[in-house]
Amino acid sequence: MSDLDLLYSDVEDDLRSSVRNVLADHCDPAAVTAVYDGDRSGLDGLWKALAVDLGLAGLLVPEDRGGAGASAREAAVVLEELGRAAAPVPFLTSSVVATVLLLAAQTDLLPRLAAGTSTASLLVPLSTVPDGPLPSIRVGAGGRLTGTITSVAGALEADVLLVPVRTAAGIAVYAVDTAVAGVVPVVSLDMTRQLADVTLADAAGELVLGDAEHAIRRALEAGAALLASEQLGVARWCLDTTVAFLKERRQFGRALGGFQALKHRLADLYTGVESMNAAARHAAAALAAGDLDLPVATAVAQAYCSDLAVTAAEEAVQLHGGIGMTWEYPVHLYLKRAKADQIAFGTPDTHRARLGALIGLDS
Amino acid sequence: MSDLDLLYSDVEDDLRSSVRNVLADHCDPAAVTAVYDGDRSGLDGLWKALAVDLGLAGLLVPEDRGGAGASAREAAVVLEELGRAAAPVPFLTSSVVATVLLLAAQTDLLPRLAAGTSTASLLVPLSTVPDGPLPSIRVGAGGRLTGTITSVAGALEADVLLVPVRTAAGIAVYAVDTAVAGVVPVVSLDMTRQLADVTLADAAGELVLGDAEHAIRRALEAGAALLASEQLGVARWCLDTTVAFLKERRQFGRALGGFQALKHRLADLYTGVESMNAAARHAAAALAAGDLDLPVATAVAQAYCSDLAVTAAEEAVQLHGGIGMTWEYPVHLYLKRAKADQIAFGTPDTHRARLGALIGLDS
Amino acid sequence: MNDDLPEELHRRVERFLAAHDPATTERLTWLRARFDAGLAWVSFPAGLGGLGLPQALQAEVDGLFDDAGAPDNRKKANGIGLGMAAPTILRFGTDAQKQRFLRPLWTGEEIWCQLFSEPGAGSDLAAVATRAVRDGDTWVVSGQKVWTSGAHHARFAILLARTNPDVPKHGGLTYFLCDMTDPGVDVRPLRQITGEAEFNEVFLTDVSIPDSHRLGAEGAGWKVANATLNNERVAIGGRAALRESGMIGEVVDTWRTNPQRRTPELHARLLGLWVEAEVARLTGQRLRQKLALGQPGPEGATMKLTFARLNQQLSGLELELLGEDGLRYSDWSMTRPDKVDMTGRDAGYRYLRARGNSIEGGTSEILRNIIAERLLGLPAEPRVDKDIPWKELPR
Amino acid sequence: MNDDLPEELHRRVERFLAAHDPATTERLTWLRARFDAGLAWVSFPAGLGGLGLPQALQAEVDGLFDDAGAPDNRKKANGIGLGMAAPTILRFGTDAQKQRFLRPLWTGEEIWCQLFSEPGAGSDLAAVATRAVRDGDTWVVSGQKVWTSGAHHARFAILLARTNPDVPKHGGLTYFLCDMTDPGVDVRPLRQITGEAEFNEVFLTDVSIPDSHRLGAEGAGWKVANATLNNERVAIGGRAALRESGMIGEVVDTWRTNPQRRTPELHARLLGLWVEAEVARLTGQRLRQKLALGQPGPEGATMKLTFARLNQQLSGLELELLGEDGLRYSDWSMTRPDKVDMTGRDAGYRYLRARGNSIEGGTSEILRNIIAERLLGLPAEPRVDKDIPWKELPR
Repeated sequence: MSDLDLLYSDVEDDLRSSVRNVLADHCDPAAVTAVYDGDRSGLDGLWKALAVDLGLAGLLVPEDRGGAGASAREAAVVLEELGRAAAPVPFLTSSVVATVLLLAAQTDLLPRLAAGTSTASLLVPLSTVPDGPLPSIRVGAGGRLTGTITSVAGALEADVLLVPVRTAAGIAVYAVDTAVAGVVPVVSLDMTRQLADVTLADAAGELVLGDAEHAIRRALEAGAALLASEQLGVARWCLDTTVAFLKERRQFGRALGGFQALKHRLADLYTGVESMNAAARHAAAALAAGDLDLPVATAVAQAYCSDLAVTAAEEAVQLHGGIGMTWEYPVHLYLKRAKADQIAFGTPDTHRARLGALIGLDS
Repeated sequence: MSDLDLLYSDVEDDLRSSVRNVLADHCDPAAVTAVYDGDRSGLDGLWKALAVDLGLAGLLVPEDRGGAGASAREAAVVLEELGRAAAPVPFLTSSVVATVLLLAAQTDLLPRLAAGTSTASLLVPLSTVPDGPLPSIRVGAGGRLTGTITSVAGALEADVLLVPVRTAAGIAVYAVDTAVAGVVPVVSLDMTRQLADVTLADAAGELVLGDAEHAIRRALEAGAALLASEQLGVARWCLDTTVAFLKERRQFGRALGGFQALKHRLADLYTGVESMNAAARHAAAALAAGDLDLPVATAVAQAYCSDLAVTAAEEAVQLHGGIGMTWEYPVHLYLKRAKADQIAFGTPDTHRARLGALIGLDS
Repeated sequence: MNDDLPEELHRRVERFLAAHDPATTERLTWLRARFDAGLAWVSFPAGLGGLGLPQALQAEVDGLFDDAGAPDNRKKANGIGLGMAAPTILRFGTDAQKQRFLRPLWTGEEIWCQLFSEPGAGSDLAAVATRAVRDGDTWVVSGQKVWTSGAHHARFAILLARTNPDVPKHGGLTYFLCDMTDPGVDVRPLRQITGEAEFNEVFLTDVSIPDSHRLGAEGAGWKVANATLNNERVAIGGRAALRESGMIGEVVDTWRTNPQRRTPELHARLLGLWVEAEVARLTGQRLRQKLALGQPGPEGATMKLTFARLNQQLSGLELELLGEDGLRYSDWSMTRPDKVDMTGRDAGYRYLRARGNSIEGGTSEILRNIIAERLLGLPAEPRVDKDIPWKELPR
Repeated sequence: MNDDLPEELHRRVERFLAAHDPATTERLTWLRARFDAGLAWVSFPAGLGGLGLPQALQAEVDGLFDDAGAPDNRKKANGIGLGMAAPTILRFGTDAQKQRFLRPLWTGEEIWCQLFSEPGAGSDLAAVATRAVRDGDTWVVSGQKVWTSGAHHARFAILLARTNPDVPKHGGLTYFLCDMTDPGVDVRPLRQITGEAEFNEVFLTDVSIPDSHRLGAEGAGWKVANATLNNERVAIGGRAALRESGMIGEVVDTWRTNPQRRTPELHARLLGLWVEAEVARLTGQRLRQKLALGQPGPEGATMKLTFARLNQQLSGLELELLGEDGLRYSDWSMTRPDKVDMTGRDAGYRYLRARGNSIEGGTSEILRNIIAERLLGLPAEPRVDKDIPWKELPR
């Protein structure tokens, strides 16, 4: 456990600017809100601009397999910005989780993901804990797959589903064309990462990885570790937007931001967000370094950042007053994202319990 | 579970005034602080004035057994005032716990306690939970008792120890003259309720009650239920004193009590103390009424009031600034009392866990 | 409990029921008769629906009528009318106003809403900018109101408007009773974070209000509005409750029916909130006992603070407890609910809706100011706008 | 880690150690030689104990000397001298002052204390009332200071006093270096809630301070004092820490050695605090990495806030965890500890002592103001005392 670098490099700062510029052009809050009413027309071109034009889809893929050969540190910066915009794109599900899984396989799917010409999703509920029980689909004669997995993130955007299948030898992963699966959209708490229930009925699948449990868990661990950076982005938006709002909003003849009770709450929130930054950065750095401490770093980051992002969003709603309760103003997008993120990859109490075992603090 | 009366009667208000007057005369904060240095000279006559002159020692004893025939509601009012003064007197240990235990026995000890001519203490650690494990002393030939019980409250003030003794038939209670026991004072976190380690070495005891477990537990339950009122008194003192201090204390050219961040914290504290009042009053009323809901009422009151009294004392220290950290200013007496009270009769988490079983909210 | 009801009142209810069988009497006829018999709100004066009896008897009279199958006077749809408009009209109204408004209000023939908050006047309600200009015997009112519940069903509104911009802001307000059918009133749904539109925005354009619908003196609007708001806060905090009712009941149900999702931490947190909910219930009970003895006060503010915080913590915990199911929502489509049922619908709705509990009817921040200043006597905030004419204030 | 240390510096340390064997050189001789070699605080200028190198190299130089068995320069007893007085003297001192004070300060020959706070000037430090009146080339100082740690060991003090009561309060202060052996200095122990007297009250009666011991310009005391306080906050927040060190380590030990006292709720709470302690450690690490890149700032205030809160929550939890043992204390008698060891003594001491963590060195309330105003740019509190001469302020 050496001291990992928790700051941002110049390259990472540049990457952040690029992502932020694309989001400013292609991810207007009103267009994001419209997805709650099923209208994605305002987001045309967003994913292509990120995945293909900026090359983010292949960020974690080595150059010799068609990607950018960057590390989890860069992916974390991207997720901070995506969280900041509550952007409805499958970066976490396809370019992180599915990609990390496929890094362990020899498959031509990976270059396609890296190029942004294909998008994949691991067929597990979004709430799956990295070391928790894994659902699995049954495999029948001729590799035909049958079963239902609920609340899958990224399935609606995917053209390929990566399906954990329980076999006699353990858990394998098959690739299934989304076109032959029954993908039913779920009315989700966070429609900016809309879930789907996926049913396979004797669907054709192609074996991608045989002894896959370790790879699946590593992919989920990567998802959990980097989700903390998304949560950081969500919280930063909430803090920055609330501070800006309270500097402008006047009541009782004064800017609300000058009232000491609110100042102190914002100071506490700032303190929390700075702490999130350290925790999220540490998890990303541990993942990038292949550090043995990664499970502890992930559990700490998830336990801390999940709750703090929710606190930040709840404070943002409260401190905006009635405006924060309206559909028109975007703060609710972040409340819903933060609350869903709290459950994604395991609730904070699950991560704290997991930590107890990792650090030898038994009940 | 009918709606118990949670207010104070005129009789109770009068009782409160009487107790408060005695405490104003006999329980100066400087004299209380001196007990930390082993000096009790400033408190001469305090217990006699309360126990005998006001007749509080016999409050819970029926008139036909030499007492005042009052109820737990009145005892609760007394404890509020004793908490408010952090008064170092054995009311809770002798006039509540020991007395409730002896109500189940036929013994001439009860009238002596009621008259204030004798003071008793139940020989258990102060931290004993009403339904938790009970320590017990061994009984040898001729009723000779042997063993050690640590951290007993009220033993230093008592001339009679009520000793739970494990016999073949269950738990019995023996009375032992303090003079034949080894009573070693303990340097206690709360010296206003100083503990002692008590060792009996072949000590003569007199059987007071045979099948006594139920009576012991009832006495401890009464102690826990009414401790909430003491905690309420502690918290009220902290709130009132802090509010008064902040109205006077000026910094930055303004009364500190006008700074909104502090106002909001005091508003939250006031809200908490009002809630304590309801919880403590409910436990006292349930005890007085012999209500079947008493265990729930006690667990709720202990879980809530234990923590809130600590919060009130901690806020009082903080909001007094440096002055709150000094030995000279009395707020530390309340911090120590509140923290020790939090552990007395079981910590709040113990009461919450106990509640889970009582209300069918299983883990 | 009927033992506590004075015998004479008990007999009066029985006589009324004997003469007006709820099963056979037409609904409105029955309700009007009950009003005229003084059995509507017994603490109101005779002739105005009451008998001048203690408020404490009301719940029991209602209970007797409920047991007899009495028709409902649209209590839930007319909460603002019954809880806020009626006591304010009773206290500040002219005889003519009381005669005109109280009976159809109580019977539910006329539903009321409240036109107080504005985009620029939320916590700082005295900053309302809606202008009312006198023109002979009428007032011409223009402005924008927000967070109006039930405006699309309401016949009348209690309205706060600025009649004098040349004096400091608290002094230039007047309180009106506004006819919502006036052509200048435009009610538009205000969609909120749950997806639905429980509230409205109300645009007022040259709305005519006769001076006879002014409640209280010109310029006295702030005082009258405060009386209304105190009623709101008591109403919110003052409900009787059973143990484990409301939000805690929902979460306890979820806990009991989802054993596979239980963890030790969630158990500990739920027990902690159970304790707090039970203490809040007892605090409400104690407050009602005080009120019954005629000791009302701003203590209700503490109940509303606690109620909001607990609803929020409990509904937040419920989603964590539900795990995967907590990621799912019922319906985002824009609907217009007739009433708010915090414990209905799904856990996600409860979570989102509960965020408003600490904003609507006085934010928790404003309530803390009230508690600190009125109950603890701490100094008021430094006010920069107290003595400046309203029109000169920066906005 | 030594790879990061520039080779030339590494060789310089080795040469020094070769020439000055710690095992055989007299303690003070060795320390003075190290100072004169520029290896005391490497970021200080040459001639003043340093080499003008980046501050980031200091820890490694110290490590090399520690490994070689170098004598201690009384770091723990002279925290105020090293952490607060020295950087302030370096920044604001005259050449003569730097030459006179820095070397004996660093070697520990002269211990320093701080005379800032007063009974009437705590959070509002600019309200200090201690008067300094010029009399030719000396200043005559009278007043009362509190919360002075180490005053009974100190040879010198940094002192804030009022030199001009006729101007608004921030402008009338001057900063002095005060000789604690002056006959007008009376140091009395200040007993605190732990029973001991870690701090002092210091009464100043006609203390003579030569004008050559004034630090910074007359009337510039507020600016100089702020520089000192910023150093204090960075010092508190900036320590390197190992995982599970400090207060969390104590509580974890208690947990591991008391299996019979474990409950699910306490487990959940301890895990929550473990996470927070680890995140605080990482936040400190990140802050130090920023500082090493020359990006210092008031962010250290967040660390102090967190450190105080965690110490308090952890030590409070520890007493609950100990149960019966938590009811017992070690010793109430009035002692004069040489240093504060928060994790030494018993759990009760830790609990009581930790209450001061959110008061000493800037209350948590003041730190929140600083964060809100300097880091978030929120408006300052309305100030009623900014433009009024100090002598006319109500007190």
